[in-house]
Amino acid sequence: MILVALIGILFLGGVLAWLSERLDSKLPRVIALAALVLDLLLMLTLLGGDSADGSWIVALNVQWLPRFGISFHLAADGLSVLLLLLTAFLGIIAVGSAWIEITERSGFFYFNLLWTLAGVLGVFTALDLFLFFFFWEVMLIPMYFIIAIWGHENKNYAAMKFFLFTQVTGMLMLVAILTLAYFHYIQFGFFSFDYFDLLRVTTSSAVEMWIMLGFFVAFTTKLPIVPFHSWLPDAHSQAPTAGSVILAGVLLKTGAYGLIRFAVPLFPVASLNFAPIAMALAALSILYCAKVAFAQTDLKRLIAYTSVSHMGFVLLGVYAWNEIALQGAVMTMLAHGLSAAALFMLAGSLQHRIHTRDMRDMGGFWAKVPRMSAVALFFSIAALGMPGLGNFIGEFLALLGAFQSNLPMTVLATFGLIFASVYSLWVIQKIFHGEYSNSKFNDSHLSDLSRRELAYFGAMILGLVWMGMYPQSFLDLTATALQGLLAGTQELVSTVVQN
Amino acid sequence: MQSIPIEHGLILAGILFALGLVGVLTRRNIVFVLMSLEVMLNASGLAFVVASARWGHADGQVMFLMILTLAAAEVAVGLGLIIQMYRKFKTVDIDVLSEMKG
Amino acid sequence: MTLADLVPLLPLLIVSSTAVLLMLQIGIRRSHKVTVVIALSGLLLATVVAVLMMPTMNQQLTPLLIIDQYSLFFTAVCCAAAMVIVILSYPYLSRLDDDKDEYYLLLVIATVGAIVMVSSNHFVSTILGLETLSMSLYGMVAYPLHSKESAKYPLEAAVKYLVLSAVSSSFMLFGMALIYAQTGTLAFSSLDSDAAVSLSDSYAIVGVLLLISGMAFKLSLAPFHMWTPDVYEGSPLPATAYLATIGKTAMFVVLLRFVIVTEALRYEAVMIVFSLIAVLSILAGNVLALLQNSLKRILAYSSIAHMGYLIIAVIASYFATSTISIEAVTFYLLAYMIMSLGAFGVASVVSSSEKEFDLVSDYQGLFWRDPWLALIFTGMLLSLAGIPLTIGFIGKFYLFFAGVESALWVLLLVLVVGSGIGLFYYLRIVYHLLLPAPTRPQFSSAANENLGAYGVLTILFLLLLLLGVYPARLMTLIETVAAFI
Amino acid sequence: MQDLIWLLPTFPLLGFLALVLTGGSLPRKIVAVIGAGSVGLSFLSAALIAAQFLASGEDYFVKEVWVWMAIGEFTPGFNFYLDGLSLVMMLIITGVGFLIHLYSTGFMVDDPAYSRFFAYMNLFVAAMLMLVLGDNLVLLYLGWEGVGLCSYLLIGFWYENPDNGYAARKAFVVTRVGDTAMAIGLFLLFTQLGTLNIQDMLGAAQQQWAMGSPLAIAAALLLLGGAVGKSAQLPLQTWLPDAMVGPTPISALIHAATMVTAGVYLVARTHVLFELAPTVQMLVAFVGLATLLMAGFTAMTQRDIKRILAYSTISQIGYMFLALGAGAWSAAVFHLMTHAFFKALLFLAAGTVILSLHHEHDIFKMGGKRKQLPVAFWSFIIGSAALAALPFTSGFYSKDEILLAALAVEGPGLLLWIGGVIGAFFTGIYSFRLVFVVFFGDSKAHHEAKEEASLSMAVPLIVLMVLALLGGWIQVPLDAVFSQGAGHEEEHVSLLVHGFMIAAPLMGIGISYLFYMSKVFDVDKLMTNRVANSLHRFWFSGWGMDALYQWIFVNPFLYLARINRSDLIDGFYALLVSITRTAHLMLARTQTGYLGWYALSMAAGLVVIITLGVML
Repeated sequence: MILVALIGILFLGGVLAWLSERLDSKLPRVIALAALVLDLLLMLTLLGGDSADGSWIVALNVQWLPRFGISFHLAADGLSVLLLLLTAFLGIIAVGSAWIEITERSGFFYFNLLWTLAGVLGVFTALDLFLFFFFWEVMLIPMYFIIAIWGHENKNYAAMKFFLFTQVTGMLMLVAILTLAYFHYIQFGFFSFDYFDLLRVTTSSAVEMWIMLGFFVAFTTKLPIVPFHSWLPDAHSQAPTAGSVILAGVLLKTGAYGLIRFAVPLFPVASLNFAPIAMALAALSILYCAKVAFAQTDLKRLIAYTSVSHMGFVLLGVYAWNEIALQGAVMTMLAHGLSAAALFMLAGSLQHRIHTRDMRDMGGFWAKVPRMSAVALFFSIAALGMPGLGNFIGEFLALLGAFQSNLPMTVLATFGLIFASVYSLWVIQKIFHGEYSNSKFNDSHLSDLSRRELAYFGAMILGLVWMGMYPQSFLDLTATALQGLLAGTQELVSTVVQN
Repeated sequence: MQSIPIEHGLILAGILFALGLVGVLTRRNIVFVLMSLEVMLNASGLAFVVASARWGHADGQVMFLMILTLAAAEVAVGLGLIIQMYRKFKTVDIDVLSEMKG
Repeated sequence: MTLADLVPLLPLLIVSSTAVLLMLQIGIRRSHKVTVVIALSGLLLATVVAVLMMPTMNQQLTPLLIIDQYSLFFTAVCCAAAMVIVILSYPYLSRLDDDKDEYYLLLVIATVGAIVMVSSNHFVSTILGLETLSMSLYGMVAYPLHSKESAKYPLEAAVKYLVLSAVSSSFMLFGMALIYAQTGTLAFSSLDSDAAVSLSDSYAIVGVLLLISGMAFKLSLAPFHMWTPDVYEGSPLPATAYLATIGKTAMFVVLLRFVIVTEALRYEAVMIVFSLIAVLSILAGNVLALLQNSLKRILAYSSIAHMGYLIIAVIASYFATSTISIEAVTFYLLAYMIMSLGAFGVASVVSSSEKEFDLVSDYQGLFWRDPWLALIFTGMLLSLAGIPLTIGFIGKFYLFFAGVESALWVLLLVLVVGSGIGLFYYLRIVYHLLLPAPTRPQFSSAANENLGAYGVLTILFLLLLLLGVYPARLMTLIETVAAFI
Repeated sequence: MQDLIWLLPTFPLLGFLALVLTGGSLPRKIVAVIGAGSVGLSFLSAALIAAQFLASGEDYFVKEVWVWMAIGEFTPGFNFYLDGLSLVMMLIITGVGFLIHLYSTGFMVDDPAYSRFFAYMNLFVAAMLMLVLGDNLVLLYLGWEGVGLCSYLLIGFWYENPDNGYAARKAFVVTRVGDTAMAIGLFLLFTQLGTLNIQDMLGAAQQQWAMGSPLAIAAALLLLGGAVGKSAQLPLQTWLPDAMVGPTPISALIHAATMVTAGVYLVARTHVLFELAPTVQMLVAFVGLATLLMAGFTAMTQRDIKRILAYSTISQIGYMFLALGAGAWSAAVFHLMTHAFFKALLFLAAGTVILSLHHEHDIFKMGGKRKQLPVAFWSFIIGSAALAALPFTSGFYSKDEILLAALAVEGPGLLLWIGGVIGAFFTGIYSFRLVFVVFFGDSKAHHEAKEEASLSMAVPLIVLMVLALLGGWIQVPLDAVFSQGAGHEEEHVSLLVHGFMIAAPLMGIGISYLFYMSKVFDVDKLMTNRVANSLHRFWFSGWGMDALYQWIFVNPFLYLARINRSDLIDGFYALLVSITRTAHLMLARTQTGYLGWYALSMAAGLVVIITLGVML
């Protein structure tokens, strides 16, 4: 029930926020913040409940559409809980970043923000594939609105591109889901979209591969991975800051979650056979996007490309499919969630101050805004995988695990560390070092970070350091869940191998 | 008595039908277009009659009567529209009715 | 023919007598209000009766009509839709400087035709219903002909519609003639697989194809789709709505019955033609709508595509073991009715017979000027695009499931591509709604003037959401209903 | 006391946090106290711990603080491992580090970003201590990257000048290349041996890997990659000379005394692996040899005082690698220590000179500083003597051991030894060339020099002078660490050998005297000779390595980046879009609006369908 509450609070809060705008334009942001904090508190009650046998902390399962054996089945294990927490945390951060940036139509803005997050929460907890798909789609429309209404100069194009990419690949996934459900019908004689029922379906390897690809394409488009990545730079560069935060911090993670929860466990054999290609794609997008990122002049585009590059480590870790690699993937999701979000917020606050994202116009800001520069330095360092910070843990574990299953691709991917240092330091050099000159922009509003900004950047810095210095607290949370997934696939693979 | 094989009747109907269709395609004058329509409708009527002759029951002929009324109605409405059209455009060339396109 | 035989006909009789009543009323004393009230009450009564009869009724009434749950279901749906359109027409016509009453008369008669069609399983009743429907539609399309500054080009639309649909009728008739000549029967039921004579040999198959072509025209399926945008654009908005919803639905029910009962898809030729039509319609429809600026034309083209989607389910019905594909068609027809009624409704609420607001740019910033109306509009468009939380998504889900069940992978791929393209133009409209409002808006919010229309749109919107989130009830109903076809 | 070993990195870390969080709002006095004081504290505790450890007579000591991450058998922790080797390293780091901090309080006194400087410095000391005290390779890697980061930050400390930024990035990226190799090495070690705890790993390696097994070779090679990067050995040495743009104390602390010798530490720490891979060990020796010769040649030609010292650092570390290659682990570490003393001394002295000349770096614009800067002068004399390994200086003993060890190597021993001696000869030349040019001759200083530096700068110099002189007698407690290491028992080498080793640097000094002091030979006349000239330019450019890398790696990368700025893959989707668009325009043209045409289309459709039907 608590899960329903979590989602419901956000849906309701969204509506309230929208209506409250009539009373006072400052009210919506307060309501949004309240709803998210309430959610976060509720989630904290889920912590520590992870039962040792890898089963589910909380679950709710009621009939929904009996004609197709569809049920309203929500459940959360350690993995879900961790991602729920990330979502709520970043949601709060996003509200913070929109606090003064969003002035017009704030009601509708927070409505969309909360509904997107509600959809994400649903994705992280749905255990009925129809329900999962339902939420998967639900989160898109509000995100489209956020980009299309509050975006920057080229918002229509960006929003449309975002929507088309995710929606079309989503339909492919729908076909895959339905095919899987139909095979379940053939095999067991009744319709069901329930995760656990579908886990039992066994099909011919060719069919399994095709269905798996359906999922894979949808998830890797969301992740995103080369060659399905090209919506991301546009979406990010056009979205308002809060939008970028949610997009980079949370929405991308739904793709990774989908891979871990559905794509591999449902189709272990196909995934096993497909792993080399997937890992090759991962290495490709790590290197390719790192290179493209280096070439960018638009700060937000650059960060967007680095996101794609980092998500490559996640894909690598997932398809290595051993505990170390999976933990690495999850840690990367968390750490990147924070670091990328923070970088986008920095880019946003810069744009908010000097109304440009073009790095060619910038330089020498350290002298003007030392605090902001220090924060930016910290997060770029985190992004290039400095040990002691979360990103390192994630990427190191992912690579360490992947090394055991696919040596050449892992070695290739490891070179990404070099590229990462190249672009991260380039950003620092271009914007914060060098001679300061305000010839290209009006710096009358170029002030250093405010208390509010310092507060949420500080929170994120603490988060990253925590992840980097004592990741155990996160690893323990997900351990049982991941081990359960691993065990499940192992026995499935073994049975298939016997047959 | 030697009855006409059904194919002949149908072929005749088919030819009429084709003629009517060609008429609709080629004619610019809307009056002729309506007449061609009549031809097409009656061609199918003929086909029905022929068929009912083959099976020796009345369904086909009932159908033909229906087609007659139907055609009459079509033409009635059609003529009404033609009058309106002539009022508006002072012509009965259907090609003036091409303001909506694309 | 005893009196008891009239009971199943009640809905039909009620609607027809409503028409008679309207004539009398017009003869006695013209009054827009009264006319509307009579029409509404008649249709409402018919709907209720149909719904009440539904659970028990299943009766072949004369060779011509089959009154079963399926036909009654669609009778109810059509009458309800007709009511909606009546309510929408009232404000639209209110400014028309001409007699308004005959319009409702035509509308009711058209509904009679529709009812006949949905309960027909015999060529004669098909033609009868079809022509009743079409004849009245000619009238409705051309209705604002006399008004000083008639909105668009009703005359042009009417002429085009009349000529072309007459051509298509003659296709159908000739086709029927050939089938009759081959098989000696005009009833669907006696053409099925275990009938003495097969459709496949010699000219009967040509007949079937002719018949299908005729039907394809009425459903504006490619390559018989060209009339659609022009007629939609030219007709007054409520008439367009009628044409797009009831006209299409009634025809599709006939098509479905014909195909299912006669199992026409046995024949490779028919199968191939259907597949071809489906693919062409989906692609042509969506591509043509891509950069349109006229709302009506966009909806026209999109209707082409939607009919194409439905054909996929029809094809699926042949391979399927379960009735899901039939349910898919049924559900999607209903869904399509709701969403296109809503879409046209929004347009007609802000328009009137003098001035129609048809350009996408007319609606710029509606979201900030009339949020509620804009929200309804957005809902309808997203539903047409098949986005969750709306009935359109459940419909798409049905279609996909039907396709998967029958393993029509190619068609499914086309469906995906088509919907992908479709997203673009629906979102394009939505985007215009979201833009900042222009300084001098084209039209002012009309909420206060025509509450009725707003109310009915609201109901449609709520239905859209309700059936999009919890369609379980409707699903079971449709499941039972679909068993009768 | 030993249990408090975690205090060592903690003090500087706290200092760092204090300085960062206050964000330069503190007065300089307090900043100085925090900055130098924190390191001083950790030096004190280090000294105490060292005393206690040596007294206890244990071989090693482990302090587990907390488990970092534990996944299956992968359980690296924040554990500190203390043995002779890490003891020496930690004393050098904290001791020399403290002196340099002290010096910096004076040197940086009029720099605006005073507290940022000390923040970075403290962070560096903390990271460096993690590096040498970590008991597992992951923790070592943490320190490893940490020092790299600090070196980047401090090289680019004066960020207004883009060149500094470039040098800093170059340093970081080039070392990152090595680090990446090292990371892969870690993956390999863990995958094969199932642990990254250094001692366990070494033990497992000895049991599982035969002598010269390919895995051992691979692992050793990958670790060597990391070491070569950090320690600026061929082929990754190019970053160090550019790194000299940073403030001089940085060059002393990071790029002379501590960080650049981390590579030596790594190899010594994992020497077991190298013993298992003799070929790689030999490679290490030759890398060292090649580097020390190359750097020696280059150093002779430089004009920038700090670049000269930088190249001399490279070549001295070359000696250490030579020692490592020769299996003389303790000799390498010993030289590491003495080098830390005298090279820090030289850099700091150079710092005073530069400061007194308002950041003038060109030695030929200096001269006659003997009178003005007595402290600096004596520092240079002693430092250069130790650098050139003149007898009785600390450098003499360490280098002596190295060369003997090199000679003792079977096979190419003699070759290595000759190379080493030649290197020593060059060392003599360039070190005293510097002394002669800067401190003797007539003063070419156009601007009047500042007076001798403040006390806070003088004291460290004096301390380091003592160490550089007498450091040779310190006994490094390494026997326990390298017990099984090829401890070369003192086999009798002929006096001739010793003679050569003593003579070589002296000859070098003599030659540089003839050139730069008595001007018997004229450098400029030599330069007129085309061969000599081109040689000079070749050496001056550091053997053209920079240009080479620019040409092989940098330019292609930039080119690729430039041509693909707007993501080619995106082009594919753009193509799809334009296809659909054209399709729309073409189809839209079929909607002519002419009734006849529509009817025709219907007829055509009918014909097609029927023919289709009849065909089938």
